[in-house]
Amino acid sequence: MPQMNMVQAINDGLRFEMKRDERVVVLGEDVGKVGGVFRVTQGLFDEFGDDRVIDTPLSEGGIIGTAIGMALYGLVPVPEIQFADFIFPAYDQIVSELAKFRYRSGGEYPAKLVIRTPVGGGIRGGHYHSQSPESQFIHVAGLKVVCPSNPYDAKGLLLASIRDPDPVMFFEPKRIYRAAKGDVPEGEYTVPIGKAAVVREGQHVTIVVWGAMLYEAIAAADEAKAQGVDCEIIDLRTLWPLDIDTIIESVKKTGRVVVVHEAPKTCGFGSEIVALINEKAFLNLEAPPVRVTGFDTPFPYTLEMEYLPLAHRILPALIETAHY
Amino acid sequence: MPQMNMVQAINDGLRFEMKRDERVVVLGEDVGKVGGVFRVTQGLFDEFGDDRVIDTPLSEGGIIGTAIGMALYGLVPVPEIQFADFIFPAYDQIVSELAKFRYRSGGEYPAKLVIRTPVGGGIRGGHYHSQSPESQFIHVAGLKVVCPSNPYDAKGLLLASIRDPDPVMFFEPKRIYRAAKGDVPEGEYTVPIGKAAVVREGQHVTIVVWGAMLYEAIAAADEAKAQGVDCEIIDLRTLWPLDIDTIIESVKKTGRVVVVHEAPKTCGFGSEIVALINEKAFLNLEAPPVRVTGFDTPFPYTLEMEYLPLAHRILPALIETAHY
Amino acid sequence: MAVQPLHSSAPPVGLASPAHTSDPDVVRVLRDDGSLDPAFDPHLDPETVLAIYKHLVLVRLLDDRLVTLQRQGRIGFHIGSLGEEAAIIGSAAAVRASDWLFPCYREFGAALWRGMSLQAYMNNMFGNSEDPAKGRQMPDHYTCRAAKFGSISSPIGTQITQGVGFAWAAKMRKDDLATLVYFGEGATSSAEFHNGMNFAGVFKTPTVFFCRNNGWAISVPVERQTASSSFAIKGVAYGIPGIRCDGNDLFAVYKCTRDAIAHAAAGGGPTIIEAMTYRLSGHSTSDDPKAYRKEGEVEHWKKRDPIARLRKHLELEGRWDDARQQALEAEVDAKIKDAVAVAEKIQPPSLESMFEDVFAEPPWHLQEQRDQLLKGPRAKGH
Amino acid sequence: MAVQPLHSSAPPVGLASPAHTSDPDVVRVLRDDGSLDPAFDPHLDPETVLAIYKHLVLVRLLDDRLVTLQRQGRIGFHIGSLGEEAAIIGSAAAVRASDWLFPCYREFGAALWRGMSLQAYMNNMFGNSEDPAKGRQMPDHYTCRAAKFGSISSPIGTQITQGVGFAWAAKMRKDDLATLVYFGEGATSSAEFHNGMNFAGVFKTPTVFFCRNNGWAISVPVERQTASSSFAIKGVAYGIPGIRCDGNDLFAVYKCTRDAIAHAAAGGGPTIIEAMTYRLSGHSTSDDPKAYRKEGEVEHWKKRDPIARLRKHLELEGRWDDARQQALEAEVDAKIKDAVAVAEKIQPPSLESMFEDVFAEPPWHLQEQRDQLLKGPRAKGH
Ligand SMILES: Cc1ncc(C[n+]2csc(CCOP(=O)(O)OP(=O)(O)O)c2C)c(N)n1
Ligand SMILES: Cc1ncc(C[n+]2csc(CCOP(=O)(O)OP(=O)(O)O)c2C)c(N)n1
Ligand SMILES: [Mg+2]
Ligand SMILES: [Mg+2]
Repeated sequence: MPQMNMVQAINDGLRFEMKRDERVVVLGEDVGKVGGVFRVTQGLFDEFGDDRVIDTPLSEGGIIGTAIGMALYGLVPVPEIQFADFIFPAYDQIVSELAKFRYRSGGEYPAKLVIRTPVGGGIRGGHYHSQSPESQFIHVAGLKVVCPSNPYDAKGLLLASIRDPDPVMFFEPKRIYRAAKGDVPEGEYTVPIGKAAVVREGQHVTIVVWGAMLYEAIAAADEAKAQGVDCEIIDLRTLWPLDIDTIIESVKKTGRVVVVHEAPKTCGFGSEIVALINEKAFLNLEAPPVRVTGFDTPFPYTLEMEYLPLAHRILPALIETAHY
Repeated sequence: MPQMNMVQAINDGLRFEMKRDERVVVLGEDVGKVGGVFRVTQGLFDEFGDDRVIDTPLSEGGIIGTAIGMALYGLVPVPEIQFADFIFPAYDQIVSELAKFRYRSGGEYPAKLVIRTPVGGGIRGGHYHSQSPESQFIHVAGLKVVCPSNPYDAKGLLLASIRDPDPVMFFEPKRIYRAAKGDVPEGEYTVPIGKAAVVREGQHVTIVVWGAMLYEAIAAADEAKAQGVDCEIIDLRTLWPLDIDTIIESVKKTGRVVVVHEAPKTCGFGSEIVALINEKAFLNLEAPPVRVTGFDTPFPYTLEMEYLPLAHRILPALIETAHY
Repeated sequence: MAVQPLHSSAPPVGLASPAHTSDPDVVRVLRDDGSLDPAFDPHLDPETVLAIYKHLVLVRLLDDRLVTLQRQGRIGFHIGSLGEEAAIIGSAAAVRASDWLFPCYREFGAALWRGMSLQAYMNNMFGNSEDPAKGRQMPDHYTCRAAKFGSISSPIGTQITQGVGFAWAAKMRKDDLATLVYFGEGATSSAEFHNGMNFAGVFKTPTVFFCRNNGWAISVPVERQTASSSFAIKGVAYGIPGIRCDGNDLFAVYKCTRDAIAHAAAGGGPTIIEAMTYRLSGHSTSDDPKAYRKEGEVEHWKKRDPIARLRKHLELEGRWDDARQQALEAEVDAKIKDAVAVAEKIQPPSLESMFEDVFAEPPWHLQEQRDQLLKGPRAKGH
Repeated sequence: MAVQPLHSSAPPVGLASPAHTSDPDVVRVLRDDGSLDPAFDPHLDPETVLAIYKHLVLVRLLDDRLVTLQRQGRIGFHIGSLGEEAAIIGSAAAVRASDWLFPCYREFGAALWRGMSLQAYMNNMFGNSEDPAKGRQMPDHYTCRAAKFGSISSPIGTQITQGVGFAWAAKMRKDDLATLVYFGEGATSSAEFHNGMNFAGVFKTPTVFFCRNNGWAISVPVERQTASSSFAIKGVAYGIPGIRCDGNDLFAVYKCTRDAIAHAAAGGGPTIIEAMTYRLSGHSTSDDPKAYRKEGEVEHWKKRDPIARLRKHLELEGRWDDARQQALEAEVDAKIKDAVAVAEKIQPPSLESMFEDVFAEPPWHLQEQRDQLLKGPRAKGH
């Protein structure tokens, strides 16, 4: 099986779907000739032509607004937003239109598309090349939200997202675009939307995590193990709809949970996960669910490694939670 | 003391501040001659002229973007967004610029303004005249968020918001614009930002609520009382920064909490409140914190009274939580 | 010597409504005496003109009836087209069967002309279980795919960009269709107008931008929307040809729209049409225009009523008279009464329906929320 | 007879970069032989011209040095102005002391000209504790209120609307100042351009929109940004006069900017200036332009290097030569070296500083998060 990094896996997935289904079109800033600033769409322009791999004017609102129109027509657009930090000029089209189209039209006008965009910090990107806005989309009814942590899931979830009947936000953790490598099957396979992966079984503490922070959680769990704390690690893969069963099953076993995410703590997705665990496993909780997250500040430049919820910040939370 | 409704109290507050401080300017769609579609700015145009009460072109992005520029200059703009549902074209200016200005400029460019906008359902407004987007702003570091439930707080919080050094989102619960009446002092007084109000003391269950739903909580609490359940009701008034002390103090007493809000449940502000209670009062909890909220759907028209977390939906939650 | 700008900012002449139709740049066909200017006569066949006239009358009476229903509290809201009927129906009548409409919110006359049933529309006004929008949106926020008519939403301008994307997709697939995108002049200030026009220009999409310049955006007059000399001229910024027409002149609207559609269909790309008309009613049933506009202005435009002008043309041709008018109104009244009676009797949407169509299939959380609602008590007062 | 549009969409002539400066509509002063066209000569005093030339050289060498520092991994990023120096500094030099600049991200030459210290700028490049942005933003995202220079952020175009609001506020307060707003031609596609231009036109704000048309938006050429015949002509959509100038001609840029500022100061309202120039470097240190543009294009523009052209003028006047050049470069090199050496030694910002300036005073939650971070372990690898 070929070894790929995330960029190659997503590129392979896009190529496969564009070959399989001519309704799939890619559009965005710099996605064409240069293949995107992260080279995720590299080669697609030459292979499929500028009618299906489209460099657009500099307007996220225009990209998403026209992509919605294409979707209404029956195409399956896969627009790229160059950095998730720049998605907000398109926020109105996404939350007021895309998310509500099927509902408000009584089912007459489903608007199917997949919005790809790199998220997360750790690349010295400062305020505007580092953010993780997932909760700002999960709160909005009508959107599915995905965030893979490895090349296999990236391709498998991309195929599933393109074929899913609903609009999908496809968040790509840019910090591990090239760092995360692994076997990726050629051709056809999907990773189901809505199913988390238990990447490590453990008895003492449940870690809920996704994207680039998975590797920090693993590193912290290794350390914790050395200190006698045995962690179960859940990689959500799909953020919404959440695989609540996998989480609750784990929490019922461990009674202790640590949620990790890069986004600011307040009203981050971690708060929803904690609230749901309260609803569904309150009596199983032996310690307060803990959130290890980015701070409630804009994303800093020089101090980004202090800002991110890296292993060194996750570990103490694991130990404390285990011994609570 | 004069009796006023919410509209009159806010109008009075705006007039008072505009007289006191000539840096205060009002701008927005239809805020001038007609005094706003809810008449909140009525009379200000005649009193202060079209240089300080400005009808703008139809562009929320333009309203907020230019208001930020005015704030950088040293004015204190109080832009109105006609309905909170229409704030999203300005979302980028608010979350990427306004919220980050002081921070990213090392303190050189604080951008002080107060964004007024009506929120909430119950006026037969359907998808786009009913929403409550508070959590989409609370998640963004750098914004203060306020939502008064009565005329006294509305004026007092407005004066405090205009004088506060930070940008404030001032959410006005439109369903009670005219229904909520009360004594409002003439002239000067403020209600501090960051302080909740315990509107009713009780022993059994803590209700955390704000805005129009306060009255539903009170109605439900009255019913509950009749059934022997004694509720403490906290009207947050300021959503962020949250008055955590008042909440925790209450939860330590009751051990039980129900959070009520109109916004969709998932990643709504209720989830953050539940998560914080877990952090700070875990051992005091005798029942799982419950959220009674809008559903995870777009805001419906015909069935809006079934969608809203009204007294009839709050009551069972109170009883169940009390007897958990 | 001072540098001369390559263009100077023309004063906004002809922008304010009352001046509109005296502007020489404005395409007109229907003369005050009811005759047609041969220069731009679209040569509509008499049957079509008559059919359109009857439809205009239907729309006018429907508007009137809906306002009454709202006043009576039997429906929650109405946003009408009083005075703008010729602009709306003249343009809808000029497109081909293959073309799609992307509406703003005043175009129910266009939806009905394109084949949406009066009953379906009335069901939306009552938000009942047979409302195409399933009672989820406000009145006048409906949808009709069968009529190739889009989904109406409140946020201003969003349909513009979508209408461009739709046309762009058709062009990619080499399908012979264009989109007709409706919006008011206030919407030209929205980001959507800029995005839609810019993408349409760059990608030469088969899109006709139909701007209803009715003089007002709620209480904001045109001079507060732009300092440009017209709305049509905004096309210059996007390499898109623009044209202005008398929006109360059915033939001028029809002619300009048909030409623009033909231009798009021939691969010529987009056009922006500014139809100069006037909103004779308040913005909606929630608005009282007396607070911000002068009666004189309204009087001026009442004299240019698009339906009266078309009737005069038909009368001049001896094809219309009071008797026919009375018969038509009686017939239409009955139709409307029936539709109202039926719509009022239809059940509200089911509680379950509130949780459908958020996604193709309701995930666990929506099933939970639905079941919780169903087993709980019902709300009063609705 | 087909309806004639009131304007037709001009083909985008002169939009693509190489053709630019042969366009007759484009204001030029500095001739190829180094002499000045008297028609538009701004009559800059010789001392100022010399000072500007020296500054251009500083900026050029600074750019070069920063690229090297990035390649060496000593700074994280740089986005430069290679080839655009005359457009940036010529415009900054033409505004009055009372005027304010709202920058895009290539205008460090303007900030330095306006009085920002080289050291402060270098501290931002290293994100140290004396960076005006306190190490919170990427390199080239600084701020300098003392120089009446705004706060740089990455989202394209946001400064345009803010610069309009700032000028509008000054007008309300009857203060005699204008704003000069910088942006690239790609930014004209953003909603901010539309909003800023529209509000500026309607409210006649004293704003000069300075569009650096450098041919590219990262890998996207101008023809992909717009179908209009120029960027300056977009002013027509907003009732704003527009003008194009040779952006590599210091005198033309200076002349157009000074006239536009005077026009604004006199109450004439906004102007849009399109400075036709070219980005000789990659978009930033992260970009390799070979992937998308032809070398020939670059060669064409290297021949029009704005600094070489100005030097030729000075030489023609006998005010410059190789000796002076060498002396200047040596002096500038030393200055830059010193600034780098100092910046590299300054401590990174404190952990506490990460929690300051989010609000005027840190609320309880930020105090908690700060204290938690301080008592916890430190991160490695930075
Ligand atoms: C984004 C947004 N902002 C504000 C509103 C409120 N609003 C509804 S209609 C309207 C005026 C629209 O004027 P125009 O575009 O001229 O259309 P008209 O009503 O005149 O047909 C406004 C401001 C809205 N619906 N959407
Ligand atoms: C809203 C937004 N979208 C995308 C980007 C990524 N980006 C940074 S610079 C740039 C191109 C800008 O081109 P132009 O406006 O011509 O300025 P130039 O770089 O040529 O000076 C893009 C797409 C961004 N910074 N902000
Ligand atoms: Mg209008
Ligand atoms: Mg450029």
